[in-house]
Amino acid sequence: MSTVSSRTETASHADVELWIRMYRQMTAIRLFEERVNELYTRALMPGLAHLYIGEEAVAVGVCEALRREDYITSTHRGHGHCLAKGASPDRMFAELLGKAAGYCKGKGGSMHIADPSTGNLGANAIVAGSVPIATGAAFSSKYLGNGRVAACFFGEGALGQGVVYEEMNLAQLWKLPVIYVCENNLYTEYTHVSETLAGDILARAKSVGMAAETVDGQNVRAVHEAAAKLVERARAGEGPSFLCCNTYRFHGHHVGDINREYYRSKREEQDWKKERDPLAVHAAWLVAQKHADAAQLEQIEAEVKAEIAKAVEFAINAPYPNQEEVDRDVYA
Amino acid sequence: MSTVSSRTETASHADVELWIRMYRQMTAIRLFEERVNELYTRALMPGLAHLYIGEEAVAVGVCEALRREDYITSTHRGHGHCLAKGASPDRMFAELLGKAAGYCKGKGGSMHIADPSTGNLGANAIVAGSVPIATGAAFSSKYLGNGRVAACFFGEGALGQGVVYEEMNLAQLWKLPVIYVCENNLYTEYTHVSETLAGDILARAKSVGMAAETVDGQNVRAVHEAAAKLVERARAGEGPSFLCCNTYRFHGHHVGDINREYYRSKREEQDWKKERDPLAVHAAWLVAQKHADAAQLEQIEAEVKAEIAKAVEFAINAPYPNQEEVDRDVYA
Amino acid sequence: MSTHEVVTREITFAEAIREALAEEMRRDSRVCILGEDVAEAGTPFKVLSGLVEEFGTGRVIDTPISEAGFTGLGVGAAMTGIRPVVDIMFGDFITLTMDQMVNQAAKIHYMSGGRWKVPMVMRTTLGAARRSAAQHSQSLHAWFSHVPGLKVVLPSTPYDAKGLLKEAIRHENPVVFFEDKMMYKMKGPVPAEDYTIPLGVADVKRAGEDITFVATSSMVQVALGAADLLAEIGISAEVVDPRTTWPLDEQTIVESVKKTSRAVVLDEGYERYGVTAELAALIAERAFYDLDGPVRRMGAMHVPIPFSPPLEDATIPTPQKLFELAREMCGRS
Amino acid sequence: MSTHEVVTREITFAEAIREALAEEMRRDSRVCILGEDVAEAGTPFKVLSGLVEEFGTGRVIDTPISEAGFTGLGVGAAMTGIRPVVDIMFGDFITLTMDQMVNQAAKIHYMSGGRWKVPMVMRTTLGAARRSAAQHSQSLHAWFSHVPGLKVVLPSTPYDAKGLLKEAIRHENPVVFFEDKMMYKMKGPVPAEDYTIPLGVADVKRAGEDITFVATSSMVQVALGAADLLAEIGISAEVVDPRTTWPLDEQTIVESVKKTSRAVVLDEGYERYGVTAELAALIAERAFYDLDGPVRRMGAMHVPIPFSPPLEDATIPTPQKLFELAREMCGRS
Ligand SMILES: Cc1ncc(C[n+]2csc(CCOP(=O)(O)OP(=O)(O)O)c2C)c(N)n1
Ligand SMILES: Cc1ncc(C[n+]2csc(CCOP(=O)(O)OP(=O)(O)O)c2C)c(N)n1
Ligand SMILES: [Mg+2]
Ligand SMILES: [Mg+2]
Repeated sequence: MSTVSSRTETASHADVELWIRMYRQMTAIRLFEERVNELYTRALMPGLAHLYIGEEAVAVGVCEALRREDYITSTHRGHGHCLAKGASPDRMFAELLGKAAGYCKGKGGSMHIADPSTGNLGANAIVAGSVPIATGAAFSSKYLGNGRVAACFFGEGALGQGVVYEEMNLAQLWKLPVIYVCENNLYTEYTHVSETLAGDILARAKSVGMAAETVDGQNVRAVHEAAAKLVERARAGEGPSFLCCNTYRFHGHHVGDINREYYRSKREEQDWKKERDPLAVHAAWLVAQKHADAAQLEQIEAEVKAEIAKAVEFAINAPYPNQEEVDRDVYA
Repeated sequence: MSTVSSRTETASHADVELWIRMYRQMTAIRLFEERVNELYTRALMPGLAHLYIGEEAVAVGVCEALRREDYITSTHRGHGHCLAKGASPDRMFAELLGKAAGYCKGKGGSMHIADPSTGNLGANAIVAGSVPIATGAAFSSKYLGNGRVAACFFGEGALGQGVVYEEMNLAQLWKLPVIYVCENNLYTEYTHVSETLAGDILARAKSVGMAAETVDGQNVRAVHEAAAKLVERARAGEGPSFLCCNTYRFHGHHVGDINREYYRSKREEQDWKKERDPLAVHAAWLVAQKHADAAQLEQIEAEVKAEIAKAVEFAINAPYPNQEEVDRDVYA
Repeated sequence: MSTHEVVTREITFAEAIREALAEEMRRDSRVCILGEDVAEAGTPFKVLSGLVEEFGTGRVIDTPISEAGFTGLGVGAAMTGIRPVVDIMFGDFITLTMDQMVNQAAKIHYMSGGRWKVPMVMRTTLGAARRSAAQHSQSLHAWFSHVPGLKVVLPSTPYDAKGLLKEAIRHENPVVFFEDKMMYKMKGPVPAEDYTIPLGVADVKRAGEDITFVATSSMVQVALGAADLLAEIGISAEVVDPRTTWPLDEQTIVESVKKTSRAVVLDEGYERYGVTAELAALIAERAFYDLDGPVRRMGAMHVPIPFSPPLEDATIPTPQKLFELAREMCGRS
Repeated sequence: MSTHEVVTREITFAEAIREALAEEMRRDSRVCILGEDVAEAGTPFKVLSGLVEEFGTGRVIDTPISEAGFTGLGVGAAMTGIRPVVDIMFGDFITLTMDQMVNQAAKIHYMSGGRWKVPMVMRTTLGAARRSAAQHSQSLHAWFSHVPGLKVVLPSTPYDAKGLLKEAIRHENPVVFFEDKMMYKMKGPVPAEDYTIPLGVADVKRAGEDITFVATSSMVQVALGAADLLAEIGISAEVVDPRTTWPLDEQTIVESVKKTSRAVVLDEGYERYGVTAELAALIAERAFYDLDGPVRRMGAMHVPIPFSPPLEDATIPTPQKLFELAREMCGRS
């Protein structure tokens, strides 16, 4: 595991700004997802959604290491990635509610949000479905020489899919600027990772000769530092890498997954929430290091809350797409 | 690489019999394939065929470590596996010529020969196509507790296919009695392995925690010894394993691949043929160790040649299937 | 209506599936289930709840997210003495299993000259309307129906689901079994006794005189709904459910249309190059001289299924739309 | 016959494909080729010979045997500024790419509300008769034709091959391009000048009065062969080649049948739930009142393609079989 270097003493203004920004971004994801859950509970959201609560440090740590024009691909659990890469909550909520103002005109929904303006190639409802796409984006970057990097988020469950190994082999053969970010939250739906993955996760990447490391996915600075190094490497033409982030989803597999004791204990959940909440971990560190005080963090929370509330309001009041939209955008 | 233990001094009668039988089997494959090439050249064989010449020690070394009721799965380059597992040349030639007396009534042809009576689940024209099938056979063996083992042959090219990694993960998770035999002959059709595989072959198996080793695929005793150990392991319930056999195909990718210099040098081919012909290597050893003399080996060759000639004759004279056969066997 | 007499209880479609599996697993120890979250979770649809408790994790087996991997493993297992029932959670994921099902399972019996066989079942789902968007809403059964060597089952009632699934499990060939996700909670009469329904026998779900609706799976309910509406205006519609797209009971379909002289074919897959095309072509050929007018087709609109509710709803046939079409075809518009 | 005037040379189908690629690669540096043995080997069919020499291994790229992998990579590359032409050696291997093509390539434009697009081409093959047996002989284009978001091209002449491939490469949507392996050596006139053929425009390959053959790809030659035989007995057959199954030029097909009042549809895929079903259903619906008798279908026999030559030959439509069918349909049997 990488450890976070202690730059406390010499923290620059830019560092502090980054750390505060990361706190704000994680807060935005947390509050966004809480409202998603509420929209579901109030039967205002069509379908289901997979909440990112508990895993915020991964998306934020990685995306803060990227430039706006860099690419990401995302998963069914994709709101966090989308926000972290810079999307606005209002158009995201609109998408989740199937409204015309959504990022995809309401045609994609929670599992397919995409946004070219922030380099988000899209969430994907096929487990591992976005792994080839991220690799292809990295192929383009290299082919066009435009210096962009692609970060590919996926759950540890995606390691069950063969195409991941095909892509890692291709990326390594061709030295493509892609970072495979494995969010190991210990479960694929309702099944523990020990029942679905044999051997060692990192060894799978290393077997093709790829640089690979594990990081504490609940520590946003640790994630960020590891990601920044790998992004730099990729941008310098040194090829792909694999970053395994150990994390945990605090809620159910999706908003409707309420009774979970048949697959994991309440105790386990409580331990993670109490000991390893990425927001709490980072907040405590910021305060301890005197980069922020409690009031400042509360202020951030209040600002974000207001923004999210406005975004929800916008989405609820936004109109559905016209019926004629149904057969538009099938072909470009 | 495993090395062959030197049991010369203490060689039992059974050992010597085995070594001689392995020589006979390799000779049968060699002569069989030479006749296949000739049938193609004389335009007596429909379609194409992929010759196993140069790789005989792999099939023979592995199959001599199996029981008749054990399973194998095979590839487009499958005649060697089929013969080594105990099929008769006459029905094989008949299949290659599309005759009713063929193992598959002429419906399968070279790339699909299968034979339940020797546990041959079939050659497969989809690269890596038989890897799941072998794994499934091993699943059955474990489920039914019948003690059978499955050996799964594939070329190193199959490592490009994701499904191989899915199967290795499943086999290791469930401790299935399957041995993945990778025939690394350095080429996938017309492309060198260095262009298609990144990293290390064995590491790919080891990454799921699987036992894995490499062996000199031109030395039939080395292959056999390694395979016997892995088969024993599998039969004892200790799970799957991976055996990488370094080998070389002496001829083209298929019978029509004549001019090969654009992808590999004549020199390379000659070196392999001269230094590392599995028949020559084994014959020399048998003679040096006084397990056989030249006359005995010539005698074997003559016997096999006569058998093969009869088999070809049989196949040429055999009738094609009746037209009514065309829509039979679609459903059981 | 089905021709069976012994109707004792009402159970849901999901229960019918579960009963079929439980009974066949009790009857034959070689039957096992492989799939994602099939054991303790009993699938996300809870269709398999309780099975792992009775049969254990040795027979109700959770897999990694490896659709190609465990389907292919199922093929090899079926060849060697097991009768696996492979569970593909969403029909959209059959994309990942096409090589295993089409190049392997479907062809092995034939390629081996009849020497190996592949007695496996793939259970999967179809159907839109769950607000699940384009990658979780497809009805792709036309692909498998196109492939010789496979059989394809599309039950539309709990009764059919149970009888057809039991038959599929006992069958010697690879069978793909498509369940409409929206139908799991639908109730219907199912006998407690053991029964099976042969593959390739259509069922006339409602008898009628004026127009024939040939409808599969979820679309049977749409057809029955439209038939009710039509009855109110004095039009008598016959609803024929082929139950299996392959083998296809051509005779029952063609005879119905010869009687009514009008036909609409309905299927939740895309119309284009889909099941409605085959059914329409069949009827147009074999009932040519009895048809009053062209056979009409209703299927999913030719677009990826949209997420937004008003858009998604526009892509699926409804009883009302069918009612209007049929009324027009019967000269009553 | 094609409507172009400038016909200067005879080249083979394979040369036409190669020229199309070379010209588009010269015109647009974003066009590249990904596939197995495409570079120095120029594919096993030698269709791409010479391209790597001109464009280098940076643009004509040998891949591992990872059909899903490099197809999916192509999707991502197409979204981000490259125009990849992905080469799937045998059409049978599209089984491995279905998720990439159907769940990703076909849907991304729609799912993103029109914000991303996927301008890629998949080139692959179809057709039996090469004694290659069941896993190397299929014609599976009906699957892709069923899927909204994809376009599907089936050229039948060197002229069409070149013009349609150039169009496909310039196109903003994912296009699947099926080449009949048996046609690579067929020669035909192709202008030296730059030209493209729009997708969705059928071509009347031979004009006639008495019967319409709607035929795709390899089956166009079968139809033309039968038309020659029929001409000898005074029957005039029109041969319509849709050239793309999606978009489908319904009007040209329907108008031809309205004129001749008889139709046979031919396609080398399986008849059942295949391209012939769609074409027959279309004609039966839209030319209903002009048809003299039922539309007839000819496709591959519904069996895995056998290896043995006499069996394989029995599975494929031939000019003779079509001739006999047409003669009977025209009342001359
Ligand atoms: C190909 C495919 N198979 C199955 C599913 C159903 N499914 C959705 S999410 C999920 C679990 C994914 O687990 P993981 O990749 O670890 O991501 P997490 O949900 O833990 O973030 C499954 C099985 C799917 N969407 N796609
Ligand atoms: C899925 C698939 N892709 C491509 C091919 C075409 N093909 C046949 S053999 C071959 C090379 C196989 O190489 P390898 O696995 O190393 O076996 P070898 O021929 O060297 O024995 C290829 C690409 C195929 N048959 N199946
Ligand atoms: Mg997970
Ligand atoms: Mg090889």
